[in-house]
Amino acid sequence: MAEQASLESPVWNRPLPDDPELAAQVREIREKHLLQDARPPREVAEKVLGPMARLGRVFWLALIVLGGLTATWLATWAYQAYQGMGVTGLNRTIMWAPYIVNFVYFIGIGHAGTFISAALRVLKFEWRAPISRAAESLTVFALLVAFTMPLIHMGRVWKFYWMLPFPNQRQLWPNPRSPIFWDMTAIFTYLTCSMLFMYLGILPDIAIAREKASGWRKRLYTVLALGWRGTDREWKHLDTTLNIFSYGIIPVMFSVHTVVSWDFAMTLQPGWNSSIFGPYFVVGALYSGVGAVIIIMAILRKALHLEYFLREEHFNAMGKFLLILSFTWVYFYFNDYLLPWYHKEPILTVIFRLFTSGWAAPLWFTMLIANILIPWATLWSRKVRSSIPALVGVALLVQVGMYIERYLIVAVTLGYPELPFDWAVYVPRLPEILITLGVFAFVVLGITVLSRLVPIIPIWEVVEGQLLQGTRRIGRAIFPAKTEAD
Amino acid sequence: MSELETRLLDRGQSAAAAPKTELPSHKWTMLIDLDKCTGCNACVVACHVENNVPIRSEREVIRGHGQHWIRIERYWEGEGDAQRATFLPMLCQQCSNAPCEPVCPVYASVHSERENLNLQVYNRCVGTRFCGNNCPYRARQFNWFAPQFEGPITEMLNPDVTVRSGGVMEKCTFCVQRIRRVEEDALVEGRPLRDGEMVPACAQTCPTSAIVFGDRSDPQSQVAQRLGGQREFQVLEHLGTAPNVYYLKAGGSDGGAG
Amino acid sequence: MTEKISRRDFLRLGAAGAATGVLAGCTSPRRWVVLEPFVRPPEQQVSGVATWFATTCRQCPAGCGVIVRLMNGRAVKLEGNPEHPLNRGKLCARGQAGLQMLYHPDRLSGPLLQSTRGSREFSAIDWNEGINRLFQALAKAGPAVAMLGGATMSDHLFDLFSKLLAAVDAPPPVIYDLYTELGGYRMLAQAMGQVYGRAALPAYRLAEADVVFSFGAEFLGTWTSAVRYGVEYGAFRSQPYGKRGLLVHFEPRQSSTAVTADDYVAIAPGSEGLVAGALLRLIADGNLGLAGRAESARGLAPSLDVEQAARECGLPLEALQRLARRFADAEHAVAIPGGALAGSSNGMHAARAIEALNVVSGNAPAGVNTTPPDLGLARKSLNAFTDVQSLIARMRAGEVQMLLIHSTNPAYELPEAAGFLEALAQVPLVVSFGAMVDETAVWSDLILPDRSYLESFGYEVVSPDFGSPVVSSQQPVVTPVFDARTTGDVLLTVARGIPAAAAAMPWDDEVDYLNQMVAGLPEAAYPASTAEEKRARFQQHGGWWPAPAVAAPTLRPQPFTVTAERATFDGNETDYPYFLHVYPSVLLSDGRGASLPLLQGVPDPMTTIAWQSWVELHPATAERLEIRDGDLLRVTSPHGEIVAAAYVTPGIRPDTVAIPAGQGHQDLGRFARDRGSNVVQLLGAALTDEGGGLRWNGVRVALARTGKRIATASLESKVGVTEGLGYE
Amino acid sequence: MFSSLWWRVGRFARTSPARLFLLAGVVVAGALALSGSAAPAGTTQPIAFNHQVMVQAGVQCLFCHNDALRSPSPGMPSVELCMGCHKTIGAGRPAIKQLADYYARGEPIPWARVNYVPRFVYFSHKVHLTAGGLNCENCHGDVGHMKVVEPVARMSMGWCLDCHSKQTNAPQLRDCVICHR
Repeated sequence: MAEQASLESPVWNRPLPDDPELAAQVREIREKHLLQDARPPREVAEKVLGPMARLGRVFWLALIVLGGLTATWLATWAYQAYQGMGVTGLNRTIMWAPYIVNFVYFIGIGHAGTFISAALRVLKFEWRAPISRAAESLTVFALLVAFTMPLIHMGRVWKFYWMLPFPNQRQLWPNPRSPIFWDMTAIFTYLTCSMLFMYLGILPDIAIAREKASGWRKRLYTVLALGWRGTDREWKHLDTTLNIFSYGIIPVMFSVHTVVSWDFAMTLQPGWNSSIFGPYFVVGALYSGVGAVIIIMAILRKALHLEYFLREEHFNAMGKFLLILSFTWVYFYFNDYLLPWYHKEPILTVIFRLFTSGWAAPLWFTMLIANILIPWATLWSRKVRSSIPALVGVALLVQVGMYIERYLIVAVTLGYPELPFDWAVYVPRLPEILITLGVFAFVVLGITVLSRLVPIIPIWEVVEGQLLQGTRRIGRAIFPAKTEAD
Repeated sequence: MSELETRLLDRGQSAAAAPKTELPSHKWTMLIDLDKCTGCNACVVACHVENNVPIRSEREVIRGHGQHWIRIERYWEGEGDAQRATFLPMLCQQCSNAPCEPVCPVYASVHSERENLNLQVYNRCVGTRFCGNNCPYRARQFNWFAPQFEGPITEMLNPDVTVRSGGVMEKCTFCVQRIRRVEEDALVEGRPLRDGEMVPACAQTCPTSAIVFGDRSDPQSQVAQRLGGQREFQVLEHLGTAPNVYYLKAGGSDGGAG
Repeated sequence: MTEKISRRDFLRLGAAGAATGVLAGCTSPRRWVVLEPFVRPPEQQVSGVATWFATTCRQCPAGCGVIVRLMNGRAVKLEGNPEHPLNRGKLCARGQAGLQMLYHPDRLSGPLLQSTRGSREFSAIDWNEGINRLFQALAKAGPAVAMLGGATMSDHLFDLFSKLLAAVDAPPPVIYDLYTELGGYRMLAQAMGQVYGRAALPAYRLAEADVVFSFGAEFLGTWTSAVRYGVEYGAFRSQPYGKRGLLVHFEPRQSSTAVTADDYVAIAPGSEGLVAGALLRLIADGNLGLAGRAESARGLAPSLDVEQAARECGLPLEALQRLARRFADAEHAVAIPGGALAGSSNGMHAARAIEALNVVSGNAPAGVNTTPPDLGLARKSLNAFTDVQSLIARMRAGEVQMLLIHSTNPAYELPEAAGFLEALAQVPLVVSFGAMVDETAVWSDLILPDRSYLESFGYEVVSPDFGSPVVSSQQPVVTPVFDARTTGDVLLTVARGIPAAAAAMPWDDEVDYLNQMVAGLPEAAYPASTAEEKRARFQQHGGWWPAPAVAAPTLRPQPFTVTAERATFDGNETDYPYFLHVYPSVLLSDGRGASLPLLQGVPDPMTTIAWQSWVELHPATAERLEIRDGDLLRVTSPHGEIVAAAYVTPGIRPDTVAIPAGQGHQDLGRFARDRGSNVVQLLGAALTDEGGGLRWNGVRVALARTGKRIATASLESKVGVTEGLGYE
Repeated sequence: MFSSLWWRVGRFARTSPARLFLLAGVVVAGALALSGSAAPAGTTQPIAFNHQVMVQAGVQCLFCHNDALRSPSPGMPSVELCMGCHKTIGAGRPAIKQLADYYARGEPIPWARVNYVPRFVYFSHKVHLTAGGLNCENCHGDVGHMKVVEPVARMSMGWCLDCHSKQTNAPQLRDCVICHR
């Protein structure tokens, strides 16, 4: 494909206009927009594949630290499974907390990846091209972690397969009335789709890497490329498949977090059994997810020197996203408080007081500041949106805020059942803390390793995008525009 | 019995088809008269002994892992120095419309259509604790650790009741092992159950007979007779869980002195 | 009976059962599980089918009948004996926990010898040597032998002990323990003696009563026969509509009895007598109530200023007047003396004053008026604290060569001021018969562990009896779990070596003795023709009782005077600002229950605290001293100090703090050791004005924060139950 | 060598994705196949007891397992019961000598279980034999022709349910409370 393009007027050496003023405009456009700033495909590929193979000291250090934390996670899990759930801070009133908080949180950030790549693909936002794969990898690893959480949380994890539908001599099946059953189903579907979606997208790039690489990488890519040769037929199939996935995955994504919200919405626990939980959880998930993607983008940009690909325009756009999602989330969140405040159901009033003036007040206000105050105060300004450190700072705050928000819902609200005799407070103990740290580490570790194994920037999408981009002159001004397809 | 023995003794290969005994189903109901409950804890200890409920150590109790199938909830009524304690024995309410049942992914918490009880099938439980969260009475007890019965104490374990392992949810069963025992006897003797034949450990020992137990579907039974009075109420009735445990309000004071 | 299973088989059975029992649960099946049949099957033993045996509960002195459920030779459940006239099939928490007495992991197997007292270094010896040592010591000591026993000691054992001591011309056993002291058993009996001319423990019939005034008697928790009172209370509450009984309870602290009362009056500590006196006065002066009441009241009412009395008791005069009218108008009104008044200096006065109310309403208590037919059975009579003091004096003077201790724990139960341990040092040989190493056993030289009450024979003449005399039978329900030996047999063996004793105790073992005794009993409620059948039925039915409850002759009260005495307290108000209210824990009673996890681990009804001991404070007190739940407080009395955790509760007077008895053991097994603190250490050895009882309700205390805290092991959510939904 | 294996797999897979999935399928299938559980194996008993001989001698099941009609458990014959006959019958044989020794030592014979249901399953012989109208053979097979008794069925939940589902009052007999408590 690159070859065909290069026959006549290859985009990467289109001459600048002679008029210096216009030339300046074109130059500006080119450095602003990645897709305008076309380079020869080989060079583009090199920009991705080059750093990928160079494993510096920082990488190995990160690998050791994160790997260590991950190992601690697994060890702690083994310890907990051997000793019993009693090693956690859970008690007879609050039987869920730490792991379910993580579960909801990771499902949440799992959302953004597919949202960005699938939804934006459907909406034909070309600029998304360099972001999509990082986002997808976040989805995959976040979901993997989220999937383990209910298992870690189980009293007898070695019997987990009883929750799966398979024919057995007991003549017993899982209970379709239980939200947990649908959790498993939805997450499993979502995980599978996301993995396939990502893998398909990677195929052509793997093939490119295969040609360039040597040694074990060569063998690895040979296997992974599944014999991709880049024939028109293959491209056609790939394109259709990706489209089908993009359309198919979006409803799945919405279903997943709605189903997760049922774990709470379908109970009798005051503060949980609210009909708004479905959409509210979905939006919250996207909110934290987009924030997470911003952070991952920044890290990768630094670690793999992707300044060429990830530019101000991308961070700016993501910033806008974050702001919009923040508005939406706030709308749902306060809906969830307005009604209780209005109808004054006793326990809900207790919980409300607890948040506003009780021992949970510090948490609650931190959450409000991190989720509402700061994003609203900063993200409106382009300066903040386009300065990477600032934006990452905000995104981190959003992570903290959203984690606390889930903590308040799961670990605190649950402490206030109908009968006051049973009220309780949950205090985390070492195992939960270690496991939580471990899973965070695992997600980062996964992305780090993946970014070194496969091109984390979709080369072919970038090149394709660049080929389709051009400029159009109207009077004395030049605008970025699609070139008429040749 | 003799013809039965002959049948068994001739070792006839073709098993005679089972006699068509239609097993009756029951509405087991517990009635707790708060006017008589003195908070003496006899029911609690009796329950522990009958059902092999482990006693948790001080450390565990402090961490909120105390484990009792029936407990005496003590509330305070009134203001200032006029405050008076009241006792509310709390146990699994055996809801007809139980919140714990639909949420269990593996049918460990199931409804027995036959006995109209919430069953907890311990060996099926995987320990998601969803049922425990969803029980507004917090009547379900989780085995945070495997139970420990030290030395010869193992010998007083009731062989009719499963000893639960760690990571399993458990709860009051209305002494289902006793229910089954009397039912099996009745079945073998080919007679209906008698009222008062089935008594759970707590009701059996209650010195003031504050706890009354029986089959509501039998209009002659003591519970059926005593239901529907002025003082009757159910805990958290508004949630629509339709418990099978009924309470009778305490008679109350005539405006006390001092 | 079960004696037919050889111990070995039983243990194997047990072992197999235990193994599977524990592996059971939800673990996967094991192919190697072994089936072990009996070698010789015991009679009425169908594997997998329960067998029941009737015996008597010995967790407290009351003597309820129990039936024990056995599965494959293992006792798995205790239930009340439905035939038994006392408890009628019911049982209390302590009774239910009895099985752990039997299967307690810290029970002693075989006799122990302690080289140096208090060292806790015991060396095991075999039974022959143990019994020999006892015999030689006994022969050597002769009349210089003393015996200290507890009220839960079976009557047959008491008989054997007394016979043995008599044979060596030693003074009779001294029967004393904290439980009966806190219950005021002896004091009340004395009071009854003065009022009705027969010193017996009273039993109040609540079933037909329409008004009950309880003066501190926690008869629904621990007092005398809590189970029977529970049964009575149940009937009392379920009287036909409109006649539902009214219960009024006077106590400085809300006990579970106070909670169930219709009216609870938080009176000042030690003022029970004053209230009763004032009520009498009001009935007399106001000419209240049914015909004749005022007259008889006039004869009894003490001279006192009612208004001042009301002020001292801490309740408004009009309330007092209303209560007086209530009592006088009720046709079947009952007043119950008990609880803390037994330990007050003015206890006897109070008891008389309260009993006077019964005289006024014409309801004499049961138990006193039943004159049981001569059963030819010996029965314990409780001794007063003074008797213990004189015993201690003899010990200190070196007049005691050998001290036998059975089913009481003086080292734990007696206040330090009594000087028991110092005196003990003067005794050359101390023999303990405890089944476990308790505080006293640690200070003894020889331990000959007795069997638990579920493994041994015996009888108990029930007291208090509610109208009809009852002899409750005790029999082994399982083959002994440990290599313990019944003290009865030990004594009989020893007696053979002493001519005088051998003559007085001609039985070859305690079963023989028991059979002789039972043979002498008159006709029982159940048919029994031959002597053989009589014995069998005695054990099968769980005791002896006459067919129809003998109609009680109406008692003639003796002439007696009621005086309004004030209670005196050690410690002045400035240094020791708070009254100390001591009460027996509903679960641990006087501390003997502390060894059982079942009683330790079950939350106390009023505080929902398990495994710990605590000081109950009024919120005002807590606020003044800035105390929160769980703060470790140093509680100081003129006689000693303890450290205990605070529990703030509205259920107590601001001028009073309450501490339950029962915790603070140094020994008594792994479950009791080193938990909480022993309230007895705060008490002095002072006596009550009359009757020579221990004045355990006569101490004031001071509180100070130690700065340390512990986490309270309570089941409740304090925030939830105190603030509840109003939580803001 | 390992890397060359990878190479082959790679080549195998490269030709078409379908083959790779096939590969995966084979692996999964193998795993599932292995996960199936085997039927209980034979058990060695402390004494070489021969049911066949007893039955042919005309001894009925209920003579030794005499609790079966009155108790949930069938009851293992006490050593005394065995000796009742074998004091005289076959006294000389080695197996009987073993028996006699156990009796002399007053030790129970540690028979190994043959038919097993887990401890959390409450099966009542009494009910199945009386109200259930079953015979011993229905579950234990023709013990009369077994020298060494072997289970004829793997007594799993499904096995119980198969029979319970056939009964007229199946819905009630399928209730969990029937076996689990």
